[in-house]
Amino acid sequence: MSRTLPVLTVVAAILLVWYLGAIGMNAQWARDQAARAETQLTTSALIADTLTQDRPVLPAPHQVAAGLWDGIAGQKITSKRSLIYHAWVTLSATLAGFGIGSLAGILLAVGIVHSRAMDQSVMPWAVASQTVPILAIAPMVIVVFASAGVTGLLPKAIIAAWLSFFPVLVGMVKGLRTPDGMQLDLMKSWSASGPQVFWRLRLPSSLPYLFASLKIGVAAALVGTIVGELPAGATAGLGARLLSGSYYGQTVQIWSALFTAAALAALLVMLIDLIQRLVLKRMGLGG
Amino acid sequence: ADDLTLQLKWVTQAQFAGYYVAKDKGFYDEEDLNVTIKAGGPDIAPTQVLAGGGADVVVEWMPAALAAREKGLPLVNIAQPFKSSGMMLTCLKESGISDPTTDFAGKTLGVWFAGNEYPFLSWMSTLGLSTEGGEDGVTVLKQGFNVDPLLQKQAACISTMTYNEYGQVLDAGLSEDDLVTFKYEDQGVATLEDGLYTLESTLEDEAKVTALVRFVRASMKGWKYAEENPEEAAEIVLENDETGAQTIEHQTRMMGEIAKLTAGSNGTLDEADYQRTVDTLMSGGSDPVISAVPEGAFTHLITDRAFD
Amino acid sequence: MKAVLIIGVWLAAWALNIWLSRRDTRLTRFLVAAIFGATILILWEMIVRLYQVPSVILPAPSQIAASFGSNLGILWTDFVQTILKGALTGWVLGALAATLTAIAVDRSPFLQRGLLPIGNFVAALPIVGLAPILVMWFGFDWHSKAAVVVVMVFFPILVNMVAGLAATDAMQRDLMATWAAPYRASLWKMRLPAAMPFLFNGLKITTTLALIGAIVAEFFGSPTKGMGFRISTAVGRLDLPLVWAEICVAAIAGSLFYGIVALIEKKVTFWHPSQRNQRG
Amino acid sequence: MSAAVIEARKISLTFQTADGPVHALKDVDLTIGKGDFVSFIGPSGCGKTTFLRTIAALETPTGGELSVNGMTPDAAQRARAYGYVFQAPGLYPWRTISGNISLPLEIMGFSRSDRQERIARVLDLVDLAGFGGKFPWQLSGGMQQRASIARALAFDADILLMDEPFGALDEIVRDRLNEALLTLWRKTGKTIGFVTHSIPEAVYLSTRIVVMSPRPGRITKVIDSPLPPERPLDIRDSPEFIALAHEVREGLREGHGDD
Amino acid sequence: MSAAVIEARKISLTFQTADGPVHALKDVDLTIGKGDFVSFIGPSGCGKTTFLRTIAALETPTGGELSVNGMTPDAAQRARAYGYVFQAPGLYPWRTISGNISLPLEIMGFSRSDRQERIARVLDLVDLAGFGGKFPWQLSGGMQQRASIARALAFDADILLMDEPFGALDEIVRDRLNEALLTLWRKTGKTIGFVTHSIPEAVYLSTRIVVMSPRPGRITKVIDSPLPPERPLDIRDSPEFIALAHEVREGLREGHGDD
Ligand SMILES: Nc1ncnc2c1ncn2[C@@H]1O[C@H](COP(=O)(O)OP(=O)(O)OP(=O)(O)O)[C@@H](O)[C@H]1O
Ligand SMILES: Nc1ncnc2c1ncn2[C@@H]1O[C@H](COP(=O)(O)OP(=O)(O)OP(=O)(O)O)[C@@H](O)[C@H]1O
Ligand SMILES: Cc1ncc(C[n+]2csc(CCO)c2C)c(N)n1
Ligand SMILES: [Mg+2]
Ligand SMILES: [Mg+2]
Repeated sequence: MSRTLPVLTVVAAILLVWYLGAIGMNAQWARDQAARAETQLTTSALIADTLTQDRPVLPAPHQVAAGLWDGIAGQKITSKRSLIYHAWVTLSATLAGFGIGSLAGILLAVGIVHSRAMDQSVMPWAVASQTVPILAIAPMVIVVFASAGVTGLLPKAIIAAWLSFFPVLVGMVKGLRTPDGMQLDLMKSWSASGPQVFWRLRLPSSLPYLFASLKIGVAAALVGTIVGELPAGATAGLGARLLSGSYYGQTVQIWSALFTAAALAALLVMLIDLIQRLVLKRMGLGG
Repeated sequence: ADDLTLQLKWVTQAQFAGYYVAKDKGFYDEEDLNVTIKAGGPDIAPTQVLAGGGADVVVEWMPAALAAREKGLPLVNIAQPFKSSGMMLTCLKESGISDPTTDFAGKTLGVWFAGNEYPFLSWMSTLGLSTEGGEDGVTVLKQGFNVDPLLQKQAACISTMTYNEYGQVLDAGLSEDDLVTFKYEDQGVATLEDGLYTLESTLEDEAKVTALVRFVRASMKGWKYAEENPEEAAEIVLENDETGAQTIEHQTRMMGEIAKLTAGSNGTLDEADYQRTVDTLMSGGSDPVISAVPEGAFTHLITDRAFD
Repeated sequence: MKAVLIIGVWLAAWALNIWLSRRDTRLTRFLVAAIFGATILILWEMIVRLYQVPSVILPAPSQIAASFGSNLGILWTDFVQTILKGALTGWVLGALAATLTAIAVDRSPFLQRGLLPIGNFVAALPIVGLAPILVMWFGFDWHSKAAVVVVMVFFPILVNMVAGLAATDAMQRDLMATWAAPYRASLWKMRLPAAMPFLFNGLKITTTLALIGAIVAEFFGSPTKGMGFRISTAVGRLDLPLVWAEICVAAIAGSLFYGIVALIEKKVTFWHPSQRNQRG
Repeated sequence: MSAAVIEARKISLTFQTADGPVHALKDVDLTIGKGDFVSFIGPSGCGKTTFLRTIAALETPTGGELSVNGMTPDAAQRARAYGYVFQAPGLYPWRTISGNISLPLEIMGFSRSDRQERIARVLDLVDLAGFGGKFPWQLSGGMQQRASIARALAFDADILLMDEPFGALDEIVRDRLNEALLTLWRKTGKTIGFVTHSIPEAVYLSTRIVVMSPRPGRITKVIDSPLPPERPLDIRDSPEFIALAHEVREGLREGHGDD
Repeated sequence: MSAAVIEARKISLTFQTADGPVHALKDVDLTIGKGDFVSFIGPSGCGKTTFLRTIAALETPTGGELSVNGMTPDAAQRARAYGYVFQAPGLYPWRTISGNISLPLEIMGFSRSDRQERIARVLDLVDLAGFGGKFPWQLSGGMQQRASIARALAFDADILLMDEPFGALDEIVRDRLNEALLTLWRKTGKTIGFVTHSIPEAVYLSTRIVVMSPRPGRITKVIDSPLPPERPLDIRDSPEFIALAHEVREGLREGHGDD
């Protein structure tokens, strides 16, 4: 059984539910308007109205599609109305944050695997650090960084880094610890030095874990960036788009930004997946 | 040229047209200033930005500024481009509210927080209404970014600005006949909005002071230009909006409403308005917004020198 | 000079930790973590005091503690509103829904092929973006926060649970076949128990997600209580120590929440190799 | 040889894999009578496991005819005609030993009291009385494997299919279990199909030894054992035993291609 | 017996575990001479692996004295005095067969050309010439195990320590590797310590067989083999072989407690 048919079926089912939902959720407004205008709506007029409102509670799929199309293809990509422009703003901060976060995660993991003191002190607090609602204090973080002269892309990137370092840290610690006793003993029986064990055994064995957690990390970084943009007065980016859409009650704009963000996330994950395949294949681990 | 950073209270819109016009029309350049305008957002507290050194001047509402001053952050009003308050409470007629003194009890009211709740709290305490809900009080809903709570009937009334949210309510399809509005001005609880504030320490620096003098002069020139050319001002605002979400219709209308609020101010703070604001804030029964008469919370130093 | 003092304290604490970690007993392991945390607090306090950082930017731990102590009532109300009502309800509902869906997906290869690729797409969606929409749908009280949490935790748990239900090895499944076991029996007696470690993995990951979701959703509308509400209001009022006290509550609640789930996991999956330290 | 319990006629099985078809079994003919103890021996990949799984209806042959107890393998599976023991014990780690033995009984709907009685009996049979309350991972490999045999015995199927059940155990434990299995077989008269890699084990246990060869998997030799049913362990030093082992080894070598 | 290569005097090793101390070895005395092929046999848990690991300085004895090539085990490890082969091949999946063999050579700092020459030589020795470019998972289990032996041979240590190297392979492959190992040993004159569970394997390969018993692990019997160095596979049907196997089995049974 191939994937196409099931996926299409499920997509069709989702679209159906979505349309029904749009009709149901937007009907109240259509009826209220009719009542205010003291007219009666036929069922078909009601349905037609629910699917074409300017400020629907839930925009219909074709409205979102139109919004997406207009945002992506209907504008010059340098235009502030272009979703591609905003996606690019978000993407650059995401990548910067993801870079910082994964590097920090990897370095910490290396430290943790090699130093018992680091293992015992850092690990519990790394877990606790993730319970800090960074997303909730994102605006403050941005102000604090601004007061230290750090503005622009970097504060967002730091929030993104905060969210992405943890999965990378956990995955990498696990990965660096995968070599079993036998493999380590072999190294020992050859009197291998610490760096030799690291570069020739631990690092290669950890790569599959690293890639798996990089995928989680990059998605987390994207969420971090968007939230960093969201309430904190960023003027561009998908988060700002989401916010201004929400501020002006333009649900279609919110959903278009949301879908663009999801597509961006999917793209990033796919990209890492591709790199993973290439690397692991070269290493002979792809078979 | 002297560098100056201005932190706005909210996102780029015609509410701040004067500053954008001054920048675009080169009024700041004429004064040999290099002004950076930072847009705000729902959870940006301009006072905090100022304290952190992220800006030299901020646009802030006086209640928040005075409250921050009492908290130990020495904000000083250096100019007041807005003469009147644009804040009001917009209610659905069907909720049966017609008189604030009798009809609010037991209702849900939408309010902005993050430093914007002070005028509302003052008003409620003048009315003697608790904000903790219940039969005799009002239930307060922290209003999000938009007017949905009213459209979805989650609240009987929501906070709106004459120049922005009220228009959005109308845009959404409600007509003026469906609504009842209560302007803070009319209720006698108006407080000063959009003033320019800086830190006391900034005013001790003569170089900064002269820069601020030029800044205020150029900004007021911008405001007056905007009042006279609302369409052009709206377009300038639109060009400066990086989210690309604003529309020209909306901004033009907003500019029209804003002009009504800036009219009558040449930038100098009217001490009577100041006194009324302080009185309103201190009248708040058991829980006033400020508890002591502020000292040195404004100065005419800048405006005097600017408009000589 | 100030920097030397700060670095000195840090080095001293680190040396103490290295020395302690060599002992490696239960007590020292706890001590090492505690000393690490305490060092961070001390360094923070020192930096704030020595460099006179304004408290509207970064309050000192001592100020935060004082604010914590004097605002216990507020903190408790917010905790109940956000964590107990918003996060916990949403988490439980989300986990239940995800588990049931996972069973349906496991049962039907059609769904598995159709739903999972889409699930992966949705899982990558920045769910917080849904918060304004859900607040619009479910009202401004905790119900909308719970809804945000349901959506946030659903896919991580679903993905884990589907993997868990498939985690039985071929031999275990073949055994069931040799006994001609009907689906229900193999579900209850093999797949569900085998899936427990995976389910708990998902449950643990989502504890922090649940907190974050509930707090962030409050930015898009809330009654006048709740941790997200308090944080944004207090920032506006420049009451930063209160903001940090709320952050502390969130961190403590998050760690506790995680710890309790981990404890239940230990009880339920006692048989899993990761839980039985090296025996057998 | 008594009545046929398992009858295979020209059984073939081809797996379709990404690298093309794999002919795991080709034209396998075999009849196993009631009470036989039949060992399958052959190099890795010759189809021993596949053949056993085919009997158990875990695989479906692509050609030929197979009957178990006069039924199709599927029907025999539904009739719970056999117990199956894998190389690894395959105990469910979240159930105690008793719980594991109880599992197929629960599925087959035995009453609670019946279950308890059967569990006690089979635990006794495999010499594990007293260990019912332990979890699998608290026992040694040999004990786990005995528990898994107990589980296959608990519901009293006539046929016992065992795929290298003792492959992972050390020689001495293996000797013991071999002895115990032989005793059990004599006591119960079950029909046993037994896959092994060990020539001595095959010779020691079986009434018939089936030698297989790979690519494609087929039967190259079927050797009937002249040894008596009663077999003390040191029968393995007897000349008959050694001769038989030699014959099996020769049979293996003939069929064995290159590694 | 020639010059002592490994000398153990009253070696004891106790593991401290959560459930109290485990006496893995107690008062083990043994001398292994140059060129000896010594097999260790005994029930599971008797300390065979532990003893081999102690020689390799992978464990430190808690009592007694041990010298390898006249040095402490630690010094011998640093002098790269031995190659170690585990039960599983333990090849690194991200390196080819040549890459795997090359790994210890890289670590020990052999030059590139020297490495290539050695790799070619040992691949030849274990009959894997032409497979150097393959990845481990592209080879059968027996070939993988041969590669891991090649890896242990590549740096020409005098001593070869092997812990159940053929335990996971089928009988026929095992026979072949046993033959090959014997040839290799005769050709190179290495000293070999070899842990096994299989009595025939121990008897077939060794010049001396060390029988161990558990709790605490100690040596119960050391049997010198009367078999000649040249041993065709069918020597296993000879009366000497069978007698020797019998002796080992008896030795094992004596030492064996309850399971
Ligand atoms: N599910 C499957 N798909 C494809 N090929 C398979 C499958 N199962 C087994 N084979 C192939 O069929 C052949 C016979 O396998 P089988 O497992 O029956 O051998 P075996 O005799 O049991 O070997 P061993 O002694 O290693 O257990 C092998 O070549 C194997 O690779
Ligand atoms: N690292 C360790 N910690 C604690 N106990 C250990 C450790 N390693 C081995 N033991 C114990 O020491 C004893 C001897 O173990 P060892 O592995 O040497 O046995 P063995 O003879 O190699 O057994 P097998 O044939 O199963 O490989 C066993 O009881 C084992 O449980
Ligand atoms: C979440 C949030 N909502 C409203 C305001 C209040 N506010 C201050 S200026 C301004 C512009 C009016 O159009 C508004 C709405 C706020 N600060 N934060
Ligand atoms: Mg098999
Ligand atoms: Mg061992």
